[in-house]
Amino acid sequence: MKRTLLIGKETHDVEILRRDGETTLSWDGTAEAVDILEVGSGNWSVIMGHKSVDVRLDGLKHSDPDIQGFRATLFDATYEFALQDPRKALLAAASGAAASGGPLTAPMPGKVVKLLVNEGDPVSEGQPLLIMEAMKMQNELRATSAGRVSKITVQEGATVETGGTLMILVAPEAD
Amino acid sequence: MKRTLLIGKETHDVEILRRDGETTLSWDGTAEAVDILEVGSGNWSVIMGHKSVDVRLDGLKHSDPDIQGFRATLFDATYEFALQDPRKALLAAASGAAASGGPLTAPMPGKVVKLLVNEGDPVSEGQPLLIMEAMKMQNELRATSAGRVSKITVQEGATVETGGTLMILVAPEAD
Amino acid sequence: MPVTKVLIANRGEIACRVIRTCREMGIPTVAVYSDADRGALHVRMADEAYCIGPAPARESYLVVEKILNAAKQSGADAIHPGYGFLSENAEAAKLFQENGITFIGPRQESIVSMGSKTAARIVAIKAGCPVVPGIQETMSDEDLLVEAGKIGFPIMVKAAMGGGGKGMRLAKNVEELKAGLPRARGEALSSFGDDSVYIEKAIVQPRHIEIQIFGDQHGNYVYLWERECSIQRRHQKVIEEAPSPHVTPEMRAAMGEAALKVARAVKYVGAGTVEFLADSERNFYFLEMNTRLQVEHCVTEWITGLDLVKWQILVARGEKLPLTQDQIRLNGWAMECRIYAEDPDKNFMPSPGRISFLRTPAGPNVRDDSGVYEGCEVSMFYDPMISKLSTWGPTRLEAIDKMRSALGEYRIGGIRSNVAFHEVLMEYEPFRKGDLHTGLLDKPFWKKKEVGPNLKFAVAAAMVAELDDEERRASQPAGSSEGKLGAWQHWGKFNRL
Amino acid sequence: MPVTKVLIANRGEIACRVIRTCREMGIPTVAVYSDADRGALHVRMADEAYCIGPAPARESYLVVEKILNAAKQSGADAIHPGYGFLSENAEAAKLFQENGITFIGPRQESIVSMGSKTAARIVAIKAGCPVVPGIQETMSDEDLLVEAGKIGFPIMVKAAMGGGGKGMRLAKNVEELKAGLPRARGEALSSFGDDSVYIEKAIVQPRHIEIQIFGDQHGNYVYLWERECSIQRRHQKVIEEAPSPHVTPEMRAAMGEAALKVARAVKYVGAGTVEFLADSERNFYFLEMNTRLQVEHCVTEWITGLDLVKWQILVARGEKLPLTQDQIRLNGWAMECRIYAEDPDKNFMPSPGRISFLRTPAGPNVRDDSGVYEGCEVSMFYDPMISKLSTWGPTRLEAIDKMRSALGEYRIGGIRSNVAFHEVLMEYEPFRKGDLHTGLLDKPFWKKKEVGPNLKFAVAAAMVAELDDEERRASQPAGSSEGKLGAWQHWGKFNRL
Repeated sequence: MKRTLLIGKETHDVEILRRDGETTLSWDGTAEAVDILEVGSGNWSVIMGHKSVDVRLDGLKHSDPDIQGFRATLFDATYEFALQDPRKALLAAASGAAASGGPLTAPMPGKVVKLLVNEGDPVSEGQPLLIMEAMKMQNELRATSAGRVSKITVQEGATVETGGTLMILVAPEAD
Repeated sequence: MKRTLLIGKETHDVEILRRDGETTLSWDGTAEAVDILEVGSGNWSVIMGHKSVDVRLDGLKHSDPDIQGFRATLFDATYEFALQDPRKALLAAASGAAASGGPLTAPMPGKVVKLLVNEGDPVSEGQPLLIMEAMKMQNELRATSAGRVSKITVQEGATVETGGTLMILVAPEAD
Repeated sequence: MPVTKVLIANRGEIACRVIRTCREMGIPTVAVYSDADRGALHVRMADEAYCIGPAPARESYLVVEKILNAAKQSGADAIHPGYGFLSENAEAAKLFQENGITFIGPRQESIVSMGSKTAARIVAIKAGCPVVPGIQETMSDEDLLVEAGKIGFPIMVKAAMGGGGKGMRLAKNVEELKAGLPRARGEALSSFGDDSVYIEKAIVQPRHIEIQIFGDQHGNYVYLWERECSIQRRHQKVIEEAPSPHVTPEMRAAMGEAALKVARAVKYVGAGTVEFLADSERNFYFLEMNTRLQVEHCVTEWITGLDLVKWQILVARGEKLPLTQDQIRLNGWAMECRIYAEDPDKNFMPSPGRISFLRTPAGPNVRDDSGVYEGCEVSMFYDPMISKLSTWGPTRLEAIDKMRSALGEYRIGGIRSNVAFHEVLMEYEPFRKGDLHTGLLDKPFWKKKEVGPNLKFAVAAAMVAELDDEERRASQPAGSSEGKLGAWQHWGKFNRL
Repeated sequence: MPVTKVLIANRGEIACRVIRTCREMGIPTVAVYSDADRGALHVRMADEAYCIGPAPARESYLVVEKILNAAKQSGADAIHPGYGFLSENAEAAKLFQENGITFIGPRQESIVSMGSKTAARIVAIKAGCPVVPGIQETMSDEDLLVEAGKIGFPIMVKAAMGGGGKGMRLAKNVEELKAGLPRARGEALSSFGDDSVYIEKAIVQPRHIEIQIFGDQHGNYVYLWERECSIQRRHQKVIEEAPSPHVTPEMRAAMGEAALKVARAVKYVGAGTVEFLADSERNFYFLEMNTRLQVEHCVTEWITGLDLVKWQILVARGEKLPLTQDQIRLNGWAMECRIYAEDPDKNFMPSPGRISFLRTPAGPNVRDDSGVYEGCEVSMFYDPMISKLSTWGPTRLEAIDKMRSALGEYRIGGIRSNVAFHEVLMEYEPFRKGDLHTGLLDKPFWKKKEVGPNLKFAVAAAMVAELDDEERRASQPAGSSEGKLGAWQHWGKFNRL
């Protein structure tokens, strides 16, 4: 099975082969035998070259449904990465780059306490857009890039679920 | 749902009713509302009359397949009991009492270190029958009632699995 | 006053903490719970449980009459308020006492004196305890802006009825003060039901150091040394330790005596904390007094070997303090990390949800005080703190290394947590050196580790998980959900198609 | 001698225990494992792992060459033997040292002197330490019967190379001695590879009290007070505590000095335990010396605040003992319960199998040292001890009440354990009073609680579980295994039909 590993801004070609009870991991073409055991749902004991690492895997939703995200908790660190089927990546590339801008969605369930922008407002990167309250804390949601508020879909006081659309942003060049 | 509760030498008639989101437990005819929540596979939070008890349930194999055994771990104690469908109990009773005596089976996987009786020997209650070794400890298996050794099905040095037959005992009156 | 059955008017880890001590003392416990908390750990642990209404705290945990009714119905003769909720509500304390129920906390007069942070400043000044320059009362936004000009910036805005950093804002200039006031008032209102705020001069790079005190009904007082809680984020304590690396024996004695002056001034009974700001010259200023058990009491328990909840119960029963000042030990060093359901990679956004997997650290000198369990829901209605991990060592660095190792053992699935953030902090040189101040975390030092020597191992596991998944699906008829589904149920939401 | 990478030549909880201290000290660890232990906790926790052969210990953990090869291959420059296995194998210690690998344990000469229990008696006598009357050497069954007659019954049979109660038998008369000798030899052979036994006069209602000692390479010695381990079953320690309720300050000093006499006589380096039997008049007799870390070292760690594994590593590195005798603290009281996979209702028969559910106690002053995890297999090949639960309190009764409460929180599914047995013990009046002796458990006091006030709650849960099960089956087509199967998988073996 081949996958493209996406981590931060890096990508790697990874491949896993299981044959006659032996498992081999190939990393950018370099193959290594791996002794891997699922020691509980989502928990893995991985031994490679006698190095032993205990891995807790949790799935992460990726904005692209063809990409599977993972959070891996190890003793020394927590890593987040994603795996993409290289065939599907080719298809996605062929269909053109994704449109910039997009919806601002609620990262958690909570209440919209205050809207800090109006429809039509231009916004700069990092500008606070609205304040949500959850778990007794008020949290500012900020713009991740410069653009313009095309539509606001919630009112102050509204309760929203995780992933609920709060407003639609468009990239500056879309104006 | 009706069941006969078997605990030690006692039996009780118990019934559980679930209707309109309300659950009622009836114990020998006395009914009481019960608020019960599964807080994890096999783990239950039970509130009755505002008393709160956290119950860990593990299933136990009963020699009669129509009886479901349970071990319940609570904060204050551990209970073992069994539930029997009263209809099946009637059927069982109609088919006559079980034969006395029976096989002596291995209570754990291990090695037969020494046989202490021979085929044909009469045995008294509590008499050691053989020594098994498991987990670095030697354990004596004893007769649970008086009888006679009808057949020995293992040899010294043999490795046996849990439930494996070691010897057949017959009740004295069967002689 | 008898304490033969205790109702805990709280939830989460502190309710579980109190239940444990009651159990050991042979005292039955009564839990109260909102509709959202039927399956909460404190309900499972208590001997009795009473539902007190809907999920919002304002309709359940904060409703004094409902708590009182549960106490009466259950026959509880004492109420432990924990921290937050009703713990510093003098009206509640009064009502309980009037109904013959012991409030395991200070006298209502002490709560009133210290409950208003502005009134508390006046008490401290009169008692001869140094305070931070600032105003003595609450006022309108307009008046605050005028007063701020007189005191001089930077200015700290604080909720008059507050605590725990809620409703607190630093303003470096007039503009920030104007912008911060409504938000501080908003948080104050939603957290404490009162939007009064006051202002103080902000100390530059202050250290937050507090003294744990105890008083009994016979006029005896002791202080159980200090805790340093300078590691804060958004004015919320994140890491606490005892003792403080900043405090010398002389400073410790001076702070302890200053704290007892305040305690004596309000005839304090029970567990209380006198909070100070200290500067780099080891000057210290009274900040406020918390008239309750603190979240971070664990580190004091580690270094003294005492059970502070047990002491609270003994004192509430009318017993004398078990030890005198010269019998209190100070032994080694303790660290506490607050484990929050929040995402350090997304500006510490709260992360409520179901805890699909949970393994907590164990072994020598590790203590986990948790309010959750594998399979439970972390509700958006309450505080995101799910647990407190504390460690002990003979020296500060040994306690830190123990903590680093214990954090490495922590595994939480289903929600995000700040465990990895704490791990990085334990390796952060200014922290290890003990050069602490409340702004230490303002400087961005936290960055997700993107690549590292063990990444390959994690990817290998993920690849095999994907391969298993693919083979399973290939071997089954379309639409079937048999096979290893059970073991994979928490993966459900990541199905591709 | 450098200790920069440690191979742990053991498994289970003690391997995990050693790994934790190494981690905190920043020392990488190497695990070894048999085929049966690929998924064991120590393999998951270590930084490196080497397979050393088939499941039987004789073909893996006891094979010195395989351990040595793993050490060489991994570049480990030190080996920690834990307890059991190679920990008291002088040949192994010698071989490691000859290969330039530090053995974290005493010099091989000390192991040899103390390894033969008969030789150890002679050393103790020469050093001026009181011993139990008995023979000085091993002999044939016939000769032992003759000697037994001279010493007088009751007689204790012991494995010459033994420890941990394996191969030990009490004989009240000649018949019992004749019957017990072959069984003792059998156990001795299978546990230690040597069937030599010796005999001693059995002390009536003796108390087992032992002194933890430490020596360094510079001739310094300290004793870390005593532990009482009188609560035994089949000569296996079940509960240990520190200090001992039987020991007065004078007796403590006398025992400590007697223990150091033995330690000095063999120029002891590292952690060791000198075991004594004490009678009701507080006479004490040397029993044997264990030249390794003991299972029950945790209770000593609780009352002294020291990390004995860390001390072992410091001493192995050639450092001096970090403290002198007058700097060693004795603080409060600690209890330890050994949690075994065994069935108290079936004569404590071992209960290997898969741990389908596991929740361990937490909170203040509770320590769980585990070698297992939820989902792991408890193998029939090794010792049935799966964990050690220890608690601390300012007084003995507080430590006991803490333990009772912690045991109540323990939940183990899939296998049987002795947790409920310990719970009953914590409420057993002779135990609570401290009237201990090694025969306390011979008198049957343990009985399964068949009915109790909370039985109804358990039955309610079981009824709803059955009802859910029935409704699920009724709503599904025959042969289908969909639905809640995953959640119910551990119920599979209890299906009726």
